[in-house]
Amino acid sequence: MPVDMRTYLGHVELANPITTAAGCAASGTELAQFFDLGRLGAVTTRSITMAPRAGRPTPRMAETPSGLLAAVGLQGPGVDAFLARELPWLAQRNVRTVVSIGGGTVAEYTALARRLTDAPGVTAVEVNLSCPNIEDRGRVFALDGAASAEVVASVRSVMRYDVPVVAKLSPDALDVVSVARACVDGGADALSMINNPLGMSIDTDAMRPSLAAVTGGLSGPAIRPLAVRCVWQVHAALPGVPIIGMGGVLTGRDAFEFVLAGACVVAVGTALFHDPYAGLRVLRELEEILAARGFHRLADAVGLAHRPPGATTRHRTDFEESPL
Amino acid sequence: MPVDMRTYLGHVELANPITTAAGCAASGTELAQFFDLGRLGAVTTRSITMAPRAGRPTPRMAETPSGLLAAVGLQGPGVDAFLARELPWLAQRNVRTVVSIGGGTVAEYTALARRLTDAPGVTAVEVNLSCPNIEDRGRVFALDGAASAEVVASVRSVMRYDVPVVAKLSPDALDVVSVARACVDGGADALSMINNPLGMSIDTDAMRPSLAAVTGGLSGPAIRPLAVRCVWQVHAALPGVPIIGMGGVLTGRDAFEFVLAGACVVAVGTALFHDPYAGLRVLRELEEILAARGFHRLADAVGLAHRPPGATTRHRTDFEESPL
Amino acid sequence: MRETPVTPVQVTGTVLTTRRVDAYHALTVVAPGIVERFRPGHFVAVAVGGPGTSMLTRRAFSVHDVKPDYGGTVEFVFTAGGPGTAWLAERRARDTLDLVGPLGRPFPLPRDPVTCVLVGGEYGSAMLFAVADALQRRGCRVDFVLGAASADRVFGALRARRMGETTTLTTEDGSLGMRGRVTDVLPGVIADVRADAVYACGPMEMLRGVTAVAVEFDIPVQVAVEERMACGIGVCMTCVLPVIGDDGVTRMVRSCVEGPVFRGERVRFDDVGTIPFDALGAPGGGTRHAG
Amino acid sequence: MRETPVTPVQVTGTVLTTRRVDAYHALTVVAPGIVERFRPGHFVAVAVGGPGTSMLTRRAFSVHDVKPDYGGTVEFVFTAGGPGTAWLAERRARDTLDLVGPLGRPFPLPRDPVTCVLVGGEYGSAMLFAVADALQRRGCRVDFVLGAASADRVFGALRARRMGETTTLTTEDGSLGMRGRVTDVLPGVIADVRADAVYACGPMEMLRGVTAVAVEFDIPVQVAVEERMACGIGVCMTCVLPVIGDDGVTRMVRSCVEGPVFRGERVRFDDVGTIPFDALGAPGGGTRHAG
Ligand SMILES: Cc1cc2nc3c(=O)[nH]c(=O)nc-3n(C[C@H](O)[C@H](O)[C@H](O)COP(=O)(O)OP(=O)(O)OC[C@H]3O[C@@H](n4cnc5c(N)ncnc54)[C@H](O)[C@@H]3O)c2cc1C
Ligand SMILES: Cc1cc2nc3c(=O)[nH]c(=O)nc-3n(C[C@H](O)[C@H](O)[C@H](O)COP(=O)(O)OP(=O)(O)OC[C@H]3O[C@@H](n4cnc5c(N)ncnc54)[C@H](O)[C@@H]3O)c2cc1C
Ligand SMILES: Cc1cc2nc3c(=O)[nH]c(=O)nc-3n(C[C@H](O)[C@H](O)[C@H](O)COP(=O)(O)O)c2cc1C
Ligand SMILES: Cc1cc2nc3c(=O)[nH]c(=O)nc-3n(C[C@H](O)[C@H](O)[C@H](O)COP(=O)(O)O)c2cc1C
Ligand code: FES
Ligand code: FES
Repeated sequence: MPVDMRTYLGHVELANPITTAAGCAASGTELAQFFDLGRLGAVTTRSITMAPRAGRPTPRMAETPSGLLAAVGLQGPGVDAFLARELPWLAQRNVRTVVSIGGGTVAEYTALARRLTDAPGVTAVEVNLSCPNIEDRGRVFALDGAASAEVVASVRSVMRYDVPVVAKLSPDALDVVSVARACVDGGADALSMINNPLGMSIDTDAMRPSLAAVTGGLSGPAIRPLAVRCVWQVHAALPGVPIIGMGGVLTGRDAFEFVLAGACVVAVGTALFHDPYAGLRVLRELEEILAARGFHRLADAVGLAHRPPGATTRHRTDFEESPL
Repeated sequence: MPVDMRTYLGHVELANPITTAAGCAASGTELAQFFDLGRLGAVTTRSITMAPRAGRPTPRMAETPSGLLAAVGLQGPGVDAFLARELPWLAQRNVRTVVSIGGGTVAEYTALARRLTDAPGVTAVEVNLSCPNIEDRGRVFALDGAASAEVVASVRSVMRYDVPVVAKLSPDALDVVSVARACVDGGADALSMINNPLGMSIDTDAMRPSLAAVTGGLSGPAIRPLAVRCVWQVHAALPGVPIIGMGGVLTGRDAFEFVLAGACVVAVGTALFHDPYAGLRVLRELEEILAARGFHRLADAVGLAHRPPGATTRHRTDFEESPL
Repeated sequence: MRETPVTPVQVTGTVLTTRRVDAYHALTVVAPGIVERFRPGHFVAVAVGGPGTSMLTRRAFSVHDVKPDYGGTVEFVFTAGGPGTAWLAERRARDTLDLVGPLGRPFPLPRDPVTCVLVGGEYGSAMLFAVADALQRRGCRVDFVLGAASADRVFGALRARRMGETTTLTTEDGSLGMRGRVTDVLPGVIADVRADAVYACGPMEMLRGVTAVAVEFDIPVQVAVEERMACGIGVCMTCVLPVIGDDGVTRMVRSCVEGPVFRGERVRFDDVGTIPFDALGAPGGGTRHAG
Repeated sequence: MRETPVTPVQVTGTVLTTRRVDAYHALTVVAPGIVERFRPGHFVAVAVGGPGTSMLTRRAFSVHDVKPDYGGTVEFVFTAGGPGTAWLAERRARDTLDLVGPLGRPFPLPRDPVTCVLVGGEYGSAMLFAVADALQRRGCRVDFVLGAASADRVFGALRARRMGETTTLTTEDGSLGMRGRVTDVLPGVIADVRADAVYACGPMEMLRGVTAVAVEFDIPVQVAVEERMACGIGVCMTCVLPVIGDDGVTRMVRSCVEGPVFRGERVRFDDVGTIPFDALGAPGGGTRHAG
C-alpha cells in the first residue's frame, strides 16, 4: 500500500514533504535539467534580496569532514530579476515555490514581502534570519529573539493571509526554543531549521583561512546532530507548529530522523551538490522506510520519537482498520 | 633540524603541545598500556567531581557522520579516590597532569580547587564550565559569561599561585569571545576550547532517541570547523592568552590547523577512542609538518594564520641565521 | 579463577580469507602480536571504513579462532547490519585491516577437570570453541547448547557436535533442533550431564535467562556481555553496566575492560540501561548535576 | 561561435583501465550517456571516497578522451594531491565510479579552417587533444605549446608531436624543451604559424599571460579556467569569477555552467578572488550586509 506522503505547511498542502534547502538549488533551472521539479513537495529559492548581490570573493568553499564550509554571501539577481524571470519560470511549471528572503533591516525584509505579496506562484515565504542586522552592528537577526520576531511580524503583516510565513532559525542562537517561540508569537506560521552554524577552516599549506570570507556556514551531515537536536527541542516546546527540518540530509533514513524528531517537511541542501537527484531519491527512500515500518501516512510519523517510553507507536492504531 | 616543540601554559612549560582531552583518557592507566604517558606534553584528567558519580544510563554513545555523540555524565570516582589513587599514580610517573574539575555550584568548584591546591602533581587546573548550574535552573555555566567568570575567579582565588587555571569554553555560547573575556577578567590564565556542542540523534529502527539521555555532546572531526572558528575568534580578540585548542583532531595536520588559528596547546580527545597512540602520532606528525615548512620553533606558528594578507610568515626571519 | 590482564597491541593486519557461514561472515586476518596474547573470551576492536571514512569508532568482535599460521591469524564472525559491518563484509583477501587486541577480561578457567555447559546464542557461539578447547585441554567435559532465531543463524553446530560430549540446538522457528530458546533446554542439559559450571555468550536477554538457570542449580556461570562500545580500551566510559562487586556495592563498570566476561550473578541484568539507585555515585547519592 | 548546452547525466561507471603517465594518473571509465553528449572542453564531476566517506563534494576533471568502446568510455588525467584525488589514484579496473557529466560550456569551434594554437599548462594539456581533433576535422591547422614545471609534468608531448604541425615545449627547470614558460614562446609561435586563434587550458596565471599575448596579436582566445567547485552543476555558487558580459557589465559568473570556457579577454584575471567594485551587485553598489 502506498504511503500518504501529503503534508501541511500551515494551511498549504504539499504533495510530499521534500523540498530543496534555500540557496542550494540556484534558480531551479539547473536541477530541472535532471528531473521535473514538480515531483518535489516544494522548491525553496535562494534568499532573494532587494538589490542584485555579487556575494563574497572566492574561495567560497572548503570541504571539512562530512561537511562543507561555504561563504557565498547571498549572491543573487535581486528581487526585480527574480520576479521577472525566476519566479514565473517556476510558476509556469507548477512548482510549489517557497521564496526565501534576506535583508539587512526590518524595512528591507518588509519591502521584499510587499513585492512578493501579489506575485503569483508564491507557496510560502521563508524568512532567512541568518543575515546581519545592519542596524545592530551586523549582529545576525536569528541570534536574537526580539529582532527575529520583529522581522517576522512585519513580514507577516504585509504578506497575503493565505501565504504561510516561515521563520528560519540558526543553531548558533543561545536558546533556539526561545527564538522559535518569539517568532511564533510574532506571527510565524511555521519554523525552518537549521541554517548553517558558523565555522572556519585553515588551509595548512597556505597557512591562511581557507575561505576569502575567513568564516563560513557549515553544512552537511556533520551538523545533522545539531539540527536534529534543534528540531527535537522546538517540537517538544511547540508541538503544534509545523517544522521544516534540514541539516545534512543525504538519505531517506536521515529525512526520517527529522520526521521522527518533529519535522513535517524536510529540506535537502548540500546533498544536491553531490547528487542532483538527491531530493527525489530521499523522497523515494523515505516512502520505502515508512512503508516498511507499517505507516500509512507520513503524518503519523511526525514527532513520533517524542512518545513516552513504553508507549506503542501511534500508527499502530491504524492496524485496526487494516488486515495486518 | 629538530623543531623546538616547547610551549607555555601561563608560566608552566610543557615539553610539547599535545595533551589528552578531558574525559577521553579515563584515569591514564588505560593508555599507559600502550605507551609512556610522559611523552605527551600533558595528560588532562576526566572532570573530577566532589562525590563519586555513576553517570548516565546506557546507551551512552551513538556514531554520527565524522562525529560521536556521547552522554557519559561525568562518571568518575570523586575527588577523594582521585587524590588517593589516580593523581599519585600519574605523579609517580612524572606525567604533567592538567586536572579537570566539574561542579554544580560555584561552591563545589571552589571546594574542589581547595582539595587540589596542596596535592602534588597538579600542573594546571582546567575548569569544565559545561556543567549545569543547579542554582540557575540547570543552565550550563559556559553559556553565561558572568557565571563562568564567577567560577573561575573563585577557583583562581583558592588555587596555588603557580598552578595556572584554565577555563574551558563551549561553542554553544552565543558569543564565545565575550565568555572568554569574562573568564580572563575573572582570572583565567588560559582558555581551553571547545567542549562538545549539544547534539542528538534518533535510532530510526527503534524510533527513539539513540541516547538514554536523549541529547549528548558531539565530538570528533565533524565539529572541527566550529572549534577552529572559536579558537580563531578568541585569539584575535585576546592574542596574549594561551589557548588549548581541541575538537576533532585526528592528525598532525589538524593540530597544525589549531596552532595556526592561535592554540599553543592542542588536545586530542575522540581520536583516542580509535587510536590509542593518537596523541603520540599527532605530535610526531605536527613536528614533521613544522619541520617541512621550515619552522624552528612551534611558538613561531602559533596564530600565524592571523597575519595580514601579503605579510611574510614570521618564521622566515629565522632564515637569516640559517643556511637555507 | 582470576586472570591477569594482557597488554593489547594495535596491528595493521592483512585479510587472509573471507567466508560466508550461513547468515554470517567470517574474516581471518594475519595479526601477529594479538595471537600470542590471546585467551578465550578476548575480543578485538576493528577500524572500519578505510581512509577518509566518516565512521570514527572501532567495531568490537569476539575472537572466534586463532591459528599460528603466517605468524598468527585471528578469525572473527559477524552479521552485516549497520554501515561498519557492511563495509567489513566487502573486505577481500589481501586487504589490510587495523585491529586492536586482544581486549577485555577473558573467561576464567576452572583448575579442576569439571563438566561445563557452553551456551551460545546467535553469533555468540563463535567465541565458545576456543573456550571449549582450553577446557578440554584441562580435562574438562564440555557440552554445548546453541540457539538462534532460525537454522541459518545457529553458528557452529557441526563443530559443537565434533567437540562436545552432547550438543543441543534450539531455534525459535523450529527449523533446527528443538523449537524454543536455549533457556528452555538448559535445565535439562545441566541435570543430565551433572554440570559444574556454565559459560555463556549471546544477547543480554539470553544471558539473563542462562544466569537464572545456573543460579537455580547453584553452579557458577560466566557470561560474556555486549554493550555499545566506542573505544574497547577503557577510555570512553560508554560501555558500562551495573555489576555488584566483591564488597556488595553496585558499580557502573566498563564491559570492555572489567568485562566482557562477568560472573553472571554479579550482573544486574534487570537494571541494564539504568543507573540503579543504589549504585555507587547514583544521582541522589552524590552530586545532583547532570554534566 | 556559441554552442547550446547539453543535458548532463549521472552514471555509475566501471573503471576500465588505470595508468600512470609521468607525474599523472589516468582513469578510463565506461560511462555510456556521457560519451554521446561530449564536446571538447567538457568536464566530469566525480564522487570520491566510496560509501561512508567523509568527503561530500565531487571532484571536477576535464575529459581527456572519449571512445565508443564498451558503450562509451571517458578518460581523465589527474594529479594525486588531496584526499579525493589520492582515493581516485587507488582505483583499480572493475571498481565502480560515480560520474556526472558532461558538464560546462565546451570550446566553441571556428566555422572556417583557420590556424589555431593550443596552449596547455600541466594537466591542462589533457583536454586539448579532443579540441585538436575537432579542429582538424574542420580542416583547421593545429599547433601546440605545452609547458609545465618539469619534464614529468608536461602532459601529452608525444601526442602533440603526432597531431600538431608544430609542437613547442617549455619547462621551468629546462628539463624538457625550452627553459621558461609557455608565454615566453607563445608570441614567436603565433607569429611563425600566423595563428588565427588561441585555445588555452592551465593554471589561472598562465591563462592570464596567454590572454595578454593573444590580445596583443589581436586574435581571439578561448580559455578553460579552474575555480574551486562544490557541485559542478550550477547550484552552489562557489565557483564564480568576474567576467565582462556582452553588455560591458562585469558579473560574478559560475565557471561550472557559464564556463569553464570563456573568451580570455572577458575574464578579469587581475580581479579573480575579489569582487570588483564595478561588478553587478558589488558591495557599495547594492545592499551592504554580508549574508
Ligand atoms: C565484546 C563484544 C563482542 C562482540 N562480538 C561480536 C561478534 O563476534 N559478532 C558480531 O556480529 N557482533 C559482535 N559484537 C557486536 C558488534 O560490535 C556490532 O554489531 C557492531 O559494532 C555494529 O557495527 P555496525 O557498523 O554494523 O552498526 P552501527 O549501528 O552503525 O554501529 C554504530 C556504533 O555503535 C556501536 N555498536 C552498535 N551495536 C553494537 C553492539 N551490539 N555492541 C557494541 N557496539 C555496538 C558500534 O561499535 C559503532 O560504534 C560484539 C560487541 C561487543 C561489545
Ligand atoms: C573544470 C575543472 C577541470 C579540472 N580538471 C582537472 C584535471 O583534468 N586534472 C586534475 O588533476 N585536476 C583538475 N581539476 C582540479 C581538480 O578538480 C582538483 O585538483 C581536485 O578537486 C582536488 O581534489 P582533492 O581531493 O585532491 O583536494 P582537496 O583540496 O581535498 O579538495 C577539497 C575540495 O576543494 C575542491 N577543489 C580543490 N582544488 C580544486 C581545484 N583546483 N579546482 C576545483 N575544485 C577544487 C574539490 O573539488 C573539493 O571539493 C579541474 C578543476 C576544474 C574546476
Ligand atoms: C552554498 C549554500 C548556500 C546557502 N544559501 C542559503 C540562503 O541563501 N538562504 C538560507 O536561508 N540558507 C542558505 N543555506 C543554508 C541551507 O539552506 C541549509 O539551511 C543548510 O545548508 C543545512 O542543510 P544541508 O546540510 O542539507 O545543506 C545555504 C547553504 C549552502 C551550503
Ligand atoms: C566520551 C567523552 C567524555 C568527555 N568528558 C569530558 C569531561 O569529563 N570534561 C570535559 O571538560 N570535557 C569532556 N569531554 C569533551 C572533550 O574533552 C573535548 O572537549 C571534546 O570531545 C572535543 O574534542 P574531540 O573532538 O577531540 O573529542 C568529553 C568528550 C567525550 C567524547
Ligand atoms: S568501550 Fe570505551 S570504556 Fe568501554
Ligand atoms: S560548482 Fe557549484 S555553481 Fe559552480
